[in-house]
Amino acid sequence: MNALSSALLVATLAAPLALLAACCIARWRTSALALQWLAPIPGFCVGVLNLTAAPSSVDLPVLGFTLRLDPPGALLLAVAALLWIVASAAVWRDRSPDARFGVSWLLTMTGSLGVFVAGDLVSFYLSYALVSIPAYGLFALADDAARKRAGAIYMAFAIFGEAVLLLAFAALAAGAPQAGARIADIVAALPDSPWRDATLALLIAGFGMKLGMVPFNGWMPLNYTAAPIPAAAVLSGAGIKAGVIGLIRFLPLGTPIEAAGDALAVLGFVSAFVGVALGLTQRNPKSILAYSSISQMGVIAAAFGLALAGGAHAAAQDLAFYGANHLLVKSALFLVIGALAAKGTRLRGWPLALVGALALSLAGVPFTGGALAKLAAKPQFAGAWASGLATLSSIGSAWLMTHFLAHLDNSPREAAAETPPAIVAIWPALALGAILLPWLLYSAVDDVAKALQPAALWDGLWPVVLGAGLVLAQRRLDWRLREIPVGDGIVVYEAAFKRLMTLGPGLEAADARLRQWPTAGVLFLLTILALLGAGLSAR
Amino acid sequence: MTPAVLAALVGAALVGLGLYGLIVHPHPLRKLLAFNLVGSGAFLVFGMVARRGAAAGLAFDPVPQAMVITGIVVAFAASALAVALVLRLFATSGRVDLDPRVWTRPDDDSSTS
Amino acid sequence: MIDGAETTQGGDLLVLAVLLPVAGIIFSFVLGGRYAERVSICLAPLGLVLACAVAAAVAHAGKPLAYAIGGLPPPLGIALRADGISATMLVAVAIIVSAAFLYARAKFDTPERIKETRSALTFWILLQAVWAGLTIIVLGGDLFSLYVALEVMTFAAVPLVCIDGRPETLVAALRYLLFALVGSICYLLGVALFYGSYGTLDIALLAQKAGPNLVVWVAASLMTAGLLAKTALFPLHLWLPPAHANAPAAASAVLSGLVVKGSFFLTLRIWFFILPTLPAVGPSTVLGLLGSAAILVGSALALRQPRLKLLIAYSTVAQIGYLFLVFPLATGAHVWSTIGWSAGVMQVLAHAFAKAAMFFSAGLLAESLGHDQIGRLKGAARALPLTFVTLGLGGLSLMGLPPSGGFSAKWLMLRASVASGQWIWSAPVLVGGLLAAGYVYRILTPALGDGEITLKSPPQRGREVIALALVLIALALGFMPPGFFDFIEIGRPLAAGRPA
Amino acid sequence: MSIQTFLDIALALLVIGVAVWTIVARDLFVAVVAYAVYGLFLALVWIRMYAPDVALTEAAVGGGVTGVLLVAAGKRLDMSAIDIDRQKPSTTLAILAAGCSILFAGVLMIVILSLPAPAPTLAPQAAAAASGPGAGLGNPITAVLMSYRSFDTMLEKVVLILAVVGVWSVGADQAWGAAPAPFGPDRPYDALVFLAKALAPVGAIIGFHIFWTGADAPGGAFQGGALLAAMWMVALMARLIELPRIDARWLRLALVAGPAVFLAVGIAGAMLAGSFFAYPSAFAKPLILSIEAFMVLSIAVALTMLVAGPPYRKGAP
Amino acid sequence: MSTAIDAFTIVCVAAGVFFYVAGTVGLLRFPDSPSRLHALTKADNLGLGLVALGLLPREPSVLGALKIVVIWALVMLSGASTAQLIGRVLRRGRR
Repeated sequence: MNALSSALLVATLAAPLALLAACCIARWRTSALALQWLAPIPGFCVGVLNLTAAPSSVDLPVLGFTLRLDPPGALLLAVAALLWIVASAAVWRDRSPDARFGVSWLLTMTGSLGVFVAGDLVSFYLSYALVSIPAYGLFALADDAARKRAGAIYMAFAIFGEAVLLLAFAALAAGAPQAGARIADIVAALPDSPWRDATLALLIAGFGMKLGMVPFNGWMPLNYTAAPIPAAAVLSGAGIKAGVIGLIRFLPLGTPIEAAGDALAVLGFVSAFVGVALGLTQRNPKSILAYSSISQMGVIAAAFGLALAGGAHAAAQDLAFYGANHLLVKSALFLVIGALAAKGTRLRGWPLALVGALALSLAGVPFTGGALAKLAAKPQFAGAWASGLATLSSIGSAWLMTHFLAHLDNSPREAAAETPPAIVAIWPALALGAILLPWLLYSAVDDVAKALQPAALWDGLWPVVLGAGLVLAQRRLDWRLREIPVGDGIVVYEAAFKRLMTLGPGLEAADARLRQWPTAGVLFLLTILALLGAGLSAR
Repeated sequence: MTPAVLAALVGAALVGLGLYGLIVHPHPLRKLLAFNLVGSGAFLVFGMVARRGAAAGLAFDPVPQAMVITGIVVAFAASALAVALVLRLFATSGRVDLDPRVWTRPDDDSSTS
Repeated sequence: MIDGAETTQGGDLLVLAVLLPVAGIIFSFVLGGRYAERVSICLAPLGLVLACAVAAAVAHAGKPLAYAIGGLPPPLGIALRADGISATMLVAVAIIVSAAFLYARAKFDTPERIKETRSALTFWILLQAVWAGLTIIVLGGDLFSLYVALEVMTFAAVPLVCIDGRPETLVAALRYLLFALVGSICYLLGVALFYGSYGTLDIALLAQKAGPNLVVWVAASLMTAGLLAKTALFPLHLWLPPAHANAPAAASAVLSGLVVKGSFFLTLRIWFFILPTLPAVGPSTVLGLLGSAAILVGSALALRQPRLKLLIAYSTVAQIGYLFLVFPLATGAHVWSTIGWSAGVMQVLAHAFAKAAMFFSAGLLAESLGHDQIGRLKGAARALPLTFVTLGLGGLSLMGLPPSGGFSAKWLMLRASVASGQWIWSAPVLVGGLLAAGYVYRILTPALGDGEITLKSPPQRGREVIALALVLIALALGFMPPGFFDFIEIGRPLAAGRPA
Repeated sequence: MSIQTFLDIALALLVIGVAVWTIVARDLFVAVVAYAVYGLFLALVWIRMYAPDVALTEAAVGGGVTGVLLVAAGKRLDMSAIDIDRQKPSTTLAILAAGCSILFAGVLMIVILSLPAPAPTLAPQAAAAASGPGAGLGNPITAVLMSYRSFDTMLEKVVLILAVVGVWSVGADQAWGAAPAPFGPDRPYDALVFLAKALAPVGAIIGFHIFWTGADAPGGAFQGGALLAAMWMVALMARLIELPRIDARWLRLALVAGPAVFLAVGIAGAMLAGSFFAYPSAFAKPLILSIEAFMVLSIAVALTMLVAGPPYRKGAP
Repeated sequence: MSTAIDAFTIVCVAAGVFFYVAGTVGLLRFPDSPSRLHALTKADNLGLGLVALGLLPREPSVLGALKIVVIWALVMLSGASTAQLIGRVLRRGRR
């Protein structure tokens, strides 16, 4: 661990925090926000530096935090930082949004970079909260019913996830009383903690919410359709990866744990397919992308589950790569939607090819990053069933992405306005970068040559062709799926919530009753007697 | 059964009686009377403790008795404060209900600060 | 087990800490007028210094300080004691009271040309009295002195509630007074029973003598219930919301942040210092259940309050509930009871600072907007940024999000509940957090949204800063070093003899 | 069964009876009067418990002054009782309350009967101390109050001051600085005037006497102070003298005199006798007596002002 | 000698008790308030007076005797004036 990278590691958090501090002073606020594209640079550098280096960690004195960076973390950190740099630069180059948006953006960025470098429970939880909660300010503050609803639902899930994770972490800590606060030590002690299964269940539930896994998927499409293009890009790209890094950090991948692993795998596959199925019913490209995220994260989760069941330690790095690829592609796609909407011209020729390649990269079409991602995840899907399902899922995503391409032109009206001109100008570069960058990074995982072998190419190709064919067939048969309202299952939760709210007046009445003097007096005497009875019965 | 113990039993009865009155009487002044009953009941228990502690030529243990004297004065101060509040309440609003429903004002703009 | 018989090094500090505010009351009363304010402002820093000195002395000695008043040791005499937790409380009290003094200057100053005004004189005297009462409560070593201290606190708190003289505040004060009086009488009965069966009221001596028998159980239940009535633990909270919501902000902050903690502190004294060895699973469970009910009901009702100060008051009802989870989580000598204890203390401190700050902000908000209707806060955050930063950060601590004392408290509670195998207690903690998020969301979302607000009076930077300082302390509590948690164990029975 | 026991039981029944009366009386004012009577009977009970000091205090403060306070209040609140009685709790609740109270009282009685024997006591130490180094007073109670529990005693004076502040604080803003409302009518009855003229001086003398003997015999600052307060009130009712303005310097000084002197001596003790609130054994007794003298003043003034209520000015809301 | 004192005490106290009883009966049986008042005042002044008189010779010290007299005087004083006040109230009530 050389001094440079440890300094950078600290700077990864210090830089955005410094800008935040600057925002407290009204005079400096605007310039601080305009400069925030600089903040992720240290993170990017340290990420690139440590792509293959041994895990390295720094202890921050007063705060008691530990920063730790290992190859999987470095990989995700580098890519996420890159995304933040590009997005922030673009957004603040042409238009300067108001302070609320800016500060929320900065906070989210801080958390998003923080989760990858956090080395102890508290700092991880803190970063995780930062990446989840301030995101509200990126899309829900506008005076607009739909957005408010999306925001409220997002908030509910975020806070609920936080609570579940908090309990999970408490269980972790209680399971390893001697281990201190370092995540690595605590997780190492997890397999023989007395509350192992409960802890794993809580962890999976907590991160599952972030990953939009069924049945916690509803908020994601709502959020991405409500969010302005740049926000949607960073949230779908970087924000969501907090869940991936969470699984990487907290699942004890070293030792095989059958039950939990299989459960996670099943959940993952379910949401992989549900995501595709629901996505196919959508018309708005933003929500199609959202559902594809659900499906992609499902695949990752499934892979994690199999890895956990198989005790495959190496899986962390591979799946980090898978996540990194999804990060690049998905954010690029969102930006492209905006760019094309701004251009407004009908898509044909090489742009179409480019966008198509980018979209289908998620399905693993050859020579795209997706192919590499698929290759990286392959070892986890070794089993007969698993490989079959994996193939099926890539067929599904091919189908979904082609469906996406077919609906590129009916993106929402405001999309054009939301997209910064800079993005509109350079979108082909972004797309190309998203396709090719993984090839540079793949060396951190494995030998690139493997991806170019005919077998691999064929493996990549035929599901895509099949998926695309399905769309064409759909067109030919004019078989249109009935559009399901964005957020599908969420209505159920909303109804339940409304039902819960109806309890309020009753509760108030009861309280008014309790607070009348005679009732309170009797309760006082009963309290005395209850305490006494409890005490005497204990003897 | 010594007079002291008898007195303490009376005290216990007074406590119960007072608590009952405190609960059922809506009028604050009646509550105050009841409270004073409870108080004197408690003091009687103290008195018994003092009397049982008679030793070394003293007919009583002075420590609890000293406490009772302090207690009586404190109880009086409390009554005075309560009476002042009740009278002021009656003077300003013409009523003395303690029932929250009488006083809840759904949209209360005169928020203090 | 300490024996408080003889005075220890640095014991005089304790007496000074008590006499300072008492002297303040006397001087303020005699000099009257604007001198009351000046006296308070002068004494506050001294008190803070004394409190820190006490804490330093305890930390340095590594064991509690004691002082036998008049050189006459218990049982016949009275002793003052300062152990880890009381030293901590002492500092917290000094800080918050000083903040309240500074905050209140703007509202309760005596204008020139007027010799003396009702509200100013009484406010300053009574606030010092609250300070005195709390100081004695945390330092007192004799159950009867503690009774008198409780009364000092009540007699000071009640008039503070109705200092602006509106009928509804008078009712609130009256309800508070009567219910508190019932509480003190029950406490007094318990004291009588303790004396009757052990011939002493000194906490340390009682701890040596008291064992599980009928009289002790009855005495303990009586005292506990009496203190619950003063702490306003659900379902005995009838007086709290109107009282805390109607008092002047400076007073509300002290009432909500400190005064309810005073009586709670005495319940801790009873169960953890006098009767630590009792098989108190039953009572702790009862207290835990009441606490859980308080958390759920209080938070749920806070979600429905139309006025900001009422909302904050109900959130106090809920936060008090958290305090009582310490009983199931820290009773007995277990590996985990240290965690539970730390959690309880942390919750006391975190809530004290956060809640005080929030009441300060609510007061400023009401002064600037002329109302504190939550429904009409649209866009207020842009008009009063600092106030809402404070409200938001305070809410952060109430929700239990890091970095904040509230987070550490909940985090420790959850750990204790898991480690002790009592998962059940983690439910109220988590649900309470969710509901808290709900009501903080209710305040902040409209305020952050767009909307035009016309201020009746401009924001007062100085007072906003005071509130902000307090809330920053609440956040800083999230970074307490391990040494702090050893410090609050000083002088706690069983803390030593616990299995590692 | 001796005649004594019969008397005790009769007295007990009497006290309970009057107590029940205060609770069940339909009319507010009747209840108040019943309470005043109750206070006097209670004093007798205290006599029977060999607690003459408490009996004096109860008669003077518990019965007398509290009686005056409540009677005065009851007279002014008579109207308020009319509309409020419809707020009586539901029968079930009342029954529940009764049940709980009875259960509670029962538990208390059981506990009282099961207190350990022989009873623990501090009497020996107190007896030794009262004549010993600590104080040198004949009356152990005064010794305890003024020496061993001087801390409590001082705090309790602070409580009195706070109560006064609290009572004043509920006055009207415009009335601040004025005197409390007068006790009696503007033109008092001649009989009352005569009574006051005749009684007040004698009563005052007796008050001082009680305080003075308090050092060695039953009596002391409280009892004496309460009696003085009562005499002052009589004089006030007869309008022989008027109440002082609440911002009168002498009044404030008189109110804090007791605790202030107490505080001063206590702090001086730290320097002279080596410990806060310790008396140099040489002049323990004179010191205590002087403190008590000031306390008598403070108590008398405080009790009177507490009964007198907040400042009052015609036309102030 | 002592027997004479005893006899004196017994007689006086007995007489005093008699007046008390008479007064109480009057208080209970008389038709209207003034006459009740009349009975009452007579009873306690005279009754208490006799009791005090009976106890006087048993008091060893002069101071003690003086105390008894003072008590009697005080009760008479308060009794008389209370009767006055009540009477006044009654008269106002009648008008």
